[in-house]
Amino acid sequence: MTEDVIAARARALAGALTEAGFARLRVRDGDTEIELRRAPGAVSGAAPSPSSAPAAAAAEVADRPPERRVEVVASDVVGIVRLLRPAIGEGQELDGDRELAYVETLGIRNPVRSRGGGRVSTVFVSEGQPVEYGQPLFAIDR
Amino acid sequence: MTEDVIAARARALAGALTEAGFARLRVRDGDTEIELRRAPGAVSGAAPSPSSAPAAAAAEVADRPPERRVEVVASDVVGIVRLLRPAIGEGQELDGDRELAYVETLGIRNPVRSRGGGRVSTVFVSEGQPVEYGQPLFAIDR
Amino acid sequence: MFKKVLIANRGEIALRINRACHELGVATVAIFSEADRQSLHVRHADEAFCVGPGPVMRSYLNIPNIISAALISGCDAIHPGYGFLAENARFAEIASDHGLTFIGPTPAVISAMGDKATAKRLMAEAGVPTTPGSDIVANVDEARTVSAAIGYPVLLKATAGGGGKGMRAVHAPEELATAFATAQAESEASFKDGRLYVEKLIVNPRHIEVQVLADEHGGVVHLGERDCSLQKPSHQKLIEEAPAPHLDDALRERLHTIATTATRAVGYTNAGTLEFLVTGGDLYFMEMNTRIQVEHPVTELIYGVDLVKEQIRIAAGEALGFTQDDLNTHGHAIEVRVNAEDPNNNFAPAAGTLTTVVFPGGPGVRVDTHVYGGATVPPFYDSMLAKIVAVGRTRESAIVRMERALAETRIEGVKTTVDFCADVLADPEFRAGGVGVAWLPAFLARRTAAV
Amino acid sequence: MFKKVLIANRGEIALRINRACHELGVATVAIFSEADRQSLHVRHADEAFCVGPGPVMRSYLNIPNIISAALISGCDAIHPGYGFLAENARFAEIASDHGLTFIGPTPAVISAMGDKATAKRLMAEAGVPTTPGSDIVANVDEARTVSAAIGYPVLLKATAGGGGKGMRAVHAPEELATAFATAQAESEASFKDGRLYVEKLIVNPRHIEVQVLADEHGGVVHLGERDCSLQKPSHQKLIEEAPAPHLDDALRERLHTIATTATRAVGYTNAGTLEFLVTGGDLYFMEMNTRIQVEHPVTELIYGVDLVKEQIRIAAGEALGFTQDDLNTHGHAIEVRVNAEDPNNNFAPAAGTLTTVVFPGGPGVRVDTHVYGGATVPPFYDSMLAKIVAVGRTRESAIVRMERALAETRIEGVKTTVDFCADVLADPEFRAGGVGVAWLPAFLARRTAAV
Repeated sequence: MTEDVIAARARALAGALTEAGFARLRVRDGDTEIELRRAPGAVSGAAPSPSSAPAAAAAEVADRPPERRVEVVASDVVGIVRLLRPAIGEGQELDGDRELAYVETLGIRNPVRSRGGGRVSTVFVSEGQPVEYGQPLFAIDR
Repeated sequence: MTEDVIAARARALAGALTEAGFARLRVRDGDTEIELRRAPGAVSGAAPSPSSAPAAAAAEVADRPPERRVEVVASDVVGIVRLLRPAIGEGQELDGDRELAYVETLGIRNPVRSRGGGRVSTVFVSEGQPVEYGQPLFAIDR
Repeated sequence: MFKKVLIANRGEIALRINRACHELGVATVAIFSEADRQSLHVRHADEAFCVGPGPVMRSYLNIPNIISAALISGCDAIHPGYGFLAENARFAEIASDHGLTFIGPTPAVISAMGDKATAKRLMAEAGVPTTPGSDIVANVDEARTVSAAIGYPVLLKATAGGGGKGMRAVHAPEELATAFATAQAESEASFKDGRLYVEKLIVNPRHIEVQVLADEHGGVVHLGERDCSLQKPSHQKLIEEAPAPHLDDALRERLHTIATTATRAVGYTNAGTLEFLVTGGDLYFMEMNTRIQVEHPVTELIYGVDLVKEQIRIAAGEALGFTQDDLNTHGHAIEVRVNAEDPNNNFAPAAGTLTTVVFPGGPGVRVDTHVYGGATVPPFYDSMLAKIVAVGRTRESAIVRMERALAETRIEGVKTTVDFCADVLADPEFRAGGVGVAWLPAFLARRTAAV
Repeated sequence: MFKKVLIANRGEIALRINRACHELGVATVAIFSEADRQSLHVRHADEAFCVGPGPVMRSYLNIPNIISAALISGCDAIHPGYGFLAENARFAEIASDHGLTFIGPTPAVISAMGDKATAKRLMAEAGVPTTPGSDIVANVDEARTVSAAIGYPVLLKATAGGGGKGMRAVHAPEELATAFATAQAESEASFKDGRLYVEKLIVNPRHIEVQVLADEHGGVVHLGERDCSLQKPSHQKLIEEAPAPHLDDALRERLHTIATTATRAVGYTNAGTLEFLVTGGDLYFMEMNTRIQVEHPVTELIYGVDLVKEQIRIAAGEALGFTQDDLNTHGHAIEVRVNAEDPNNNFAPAAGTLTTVVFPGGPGVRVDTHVYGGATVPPFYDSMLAKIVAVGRTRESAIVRMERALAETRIEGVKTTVDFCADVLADPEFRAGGVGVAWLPAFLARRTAAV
């Protein structure tokens, strides 16, 4: 699967996951298995306001073979993407949880974090790009 | 299959047959096979008026096992059933093509014929009953 | 009022009549062919009779079975809708012979108006302007003499005609013989009546028709005019509106007056429509349709009158509950016919299963339809799936409302006229208003060339 | 006029606003939760932003994400619809702070009318009759003194209240302490505001409300009244009509005059509704809703005015295009709310997939809906699937038309209020007209007992 397909499928599955009210969803399709887990904090209506909600919703996608785990970091706000300077690029190795970018909403900078180490396999967005809730920002090979 | 079921299925299939514009339709369902053939004269719009149309539409239904052929004779007009005196009854043996009843439409008596011999297994209608086009009148075991 | 009415039709008009009956507290009996068993018009009626297989000759035109269904079910009246048996005087007569009220004018009037040459003569006698032309011409020589006198171009028309069949335009004397033979043969084949007459060909007129209601006590009113100039190359109407845009007030009033005068003159009763060709300041009577028209809702929306209920009330012997002075209009209405047709392929009709059906809603939008998601479109009948009608305070607001209504419409499974009609609505010439009958074929040609 | 409007809502009202915008030539931006990705309101808008997951706190009430979507997409205005943020003064203020026009009254007016005790005081000052009662009572002792003065039965009401929450009827002094504690706790939990006031309990009044429009140039008109007395035991409206049947002419005129006077007095702008309790010849102001109401179509159908377009025009600074004298009504309109609820089980809401959806059509019927065959009903939101509205020349003809419209309606996959509402329409007491708010719960109890 290409990264585009991963992103598209992850988003579609995330929608289905939310609608169904489940925390985990696994789909096998030929050689490929995609597994999505709801980010631990992103539970129904528990957070009083989105800015205090936990870090971005996560969509984990596993392709096999080969044994590879791709995690998609998505935006949990509507806003404008602000990349770091220098920007995190594709291929970049992350040695643990770190900031990848901000999404700016009404002047507030909402940090986007990697929540773990790995290699940035795809950057879905560019500087200044508007993003909606749930829009994939980065894919990370764990 | 009971006669009721035969009649209901025959009518449903007759509708499908007409809609599809085919002359023959065979449906297998478990042990039972139902075959319908359009009556030879009952072709699309060929007859200028229904009273000059050929004899009633026929639906042949075959149940196996046991080897049994049931043919349903249906009305091809809208009218009132007039049974013969004495009326053809269930169990009656027919030694060839003969009149079974009339359907009266605007004062005209449209004969209903058996189109062959056999044993009358079911009489679906009673004297004076209103019937619509395609309504089963008799079932005949050939 | 009637106790029970048999609806001798199918599709949206059968539903329309069913609605009117139920709102009047009248029970209904539907008829259906085997191909229409699952149709909404069957489901909504109080009773329903299968009258034959799919082909119309054996079902919806099967007079004995239809009359028999009415008698068996204890009906006291029959509403014919439009098409099928609606303008069949013999059917009206047979119904009457069996004690059933035919909801429409008398057989004599249906018959007179159904014969185009007779209708034209009667109208001319009543002082209605008619297209210069002849009575029935016996042969091609007579046609040649008459055509020379009228002046080319002329139209050869079948007296039994309708829907453009048995009609040929002749632009010069040398075309006449061939055209005569073709029109005669076509008319003979279509109507079993090869008689023709000659008429002056009016180039690119507007098709404007006037709705009338006449009760059996001498009450006659008109409900204004409809502009039906947007017709496919086959002369079938596609988009209609009321009132007619850019019509000179004096001409509009003349149309209305002529319509009511003519209605009285021919002893007309029930709902009827007089069709005129209008060009410049001139108007010519074309024909009178002795039934409810497909496009009647545009009139209903601006007059606030339920024409089908009025038909039933009139047939039940009631006097009109209003006079001409009581009637007034609000705004402008437009109708789009959603047909299962491919506009990119000569409007070839399409049959199949409708996988998705979403109709528009909200303010000022009316939908008349018999289809739904999962419904099948049988191959035997008219291809119209729905009429979408929009009303607004002005013509522009009605058009804009129609545009958003078409944008909301989603029909999948067969090709439809929805997108094509949206393109028509967006065209500046249509938007300006008042185009003639040649406009839509020209627009179609331009659009096809652009694709 | 605005260039682009963000519609901060979902469901049928989001579609309703989308229609008004498109008919005004204004582009639209929809917002949606992840549970509404397939909704028609998303499909019909020019742009759409996902603003959060299904639960409303994180999506349709997510002010930063909604305002951000409006700014990113270049909107110049926000229409809040009803519910959600429609009466949130803070949201209106934040929109304004970001240069977005909030389509509604000013934050100050929203805030004043949102606080029930303040609204009542302001109205009383403007000479509007209000229910005998108190300002905010500090504690149960004060409530006891006030109640004794007013005379039992009384109502304890939350000043921040709405939808019956934080409200308790008290029939005798000994019930007061418990009721006070419960109402206070409920109000605190629901609105984070436990302040209560006391009001005379009017037994079985009619709920009659008056629609007003006010522009920013001093133009104020009313568009008559609606009778919303048919309410579920939860006080939610189920069937509404306009005009109110059997209302004394003098009382009707008094309602209208009071409504416009009060509208001017509080400096109201945009569309608003003043709700009154009416009993015998008396009327009492209840509250003012500073937004479009669910039941606005019944008014639109008899006045021929598009209220949502008027809201947008007013917010864009336009003066009303008509005066009170230009407005007049035609006929009678009735609305039925089709909810995904089980009337045989306390109207318990139902979620699921709609396997079959067929809505009624034809003359005099309007359908506002966001659902279609195959659509899912998410569990997070209001259970209303559609509003069916019927208009007729008289109340009886509107009811008959609604009966046939409901008979045409087929919704499968979830339980709905369709059949229950048909039973209500058939009831002789409803048919006679003018029932009070206690009627429907009593009808429900009778019906349940009969089953």
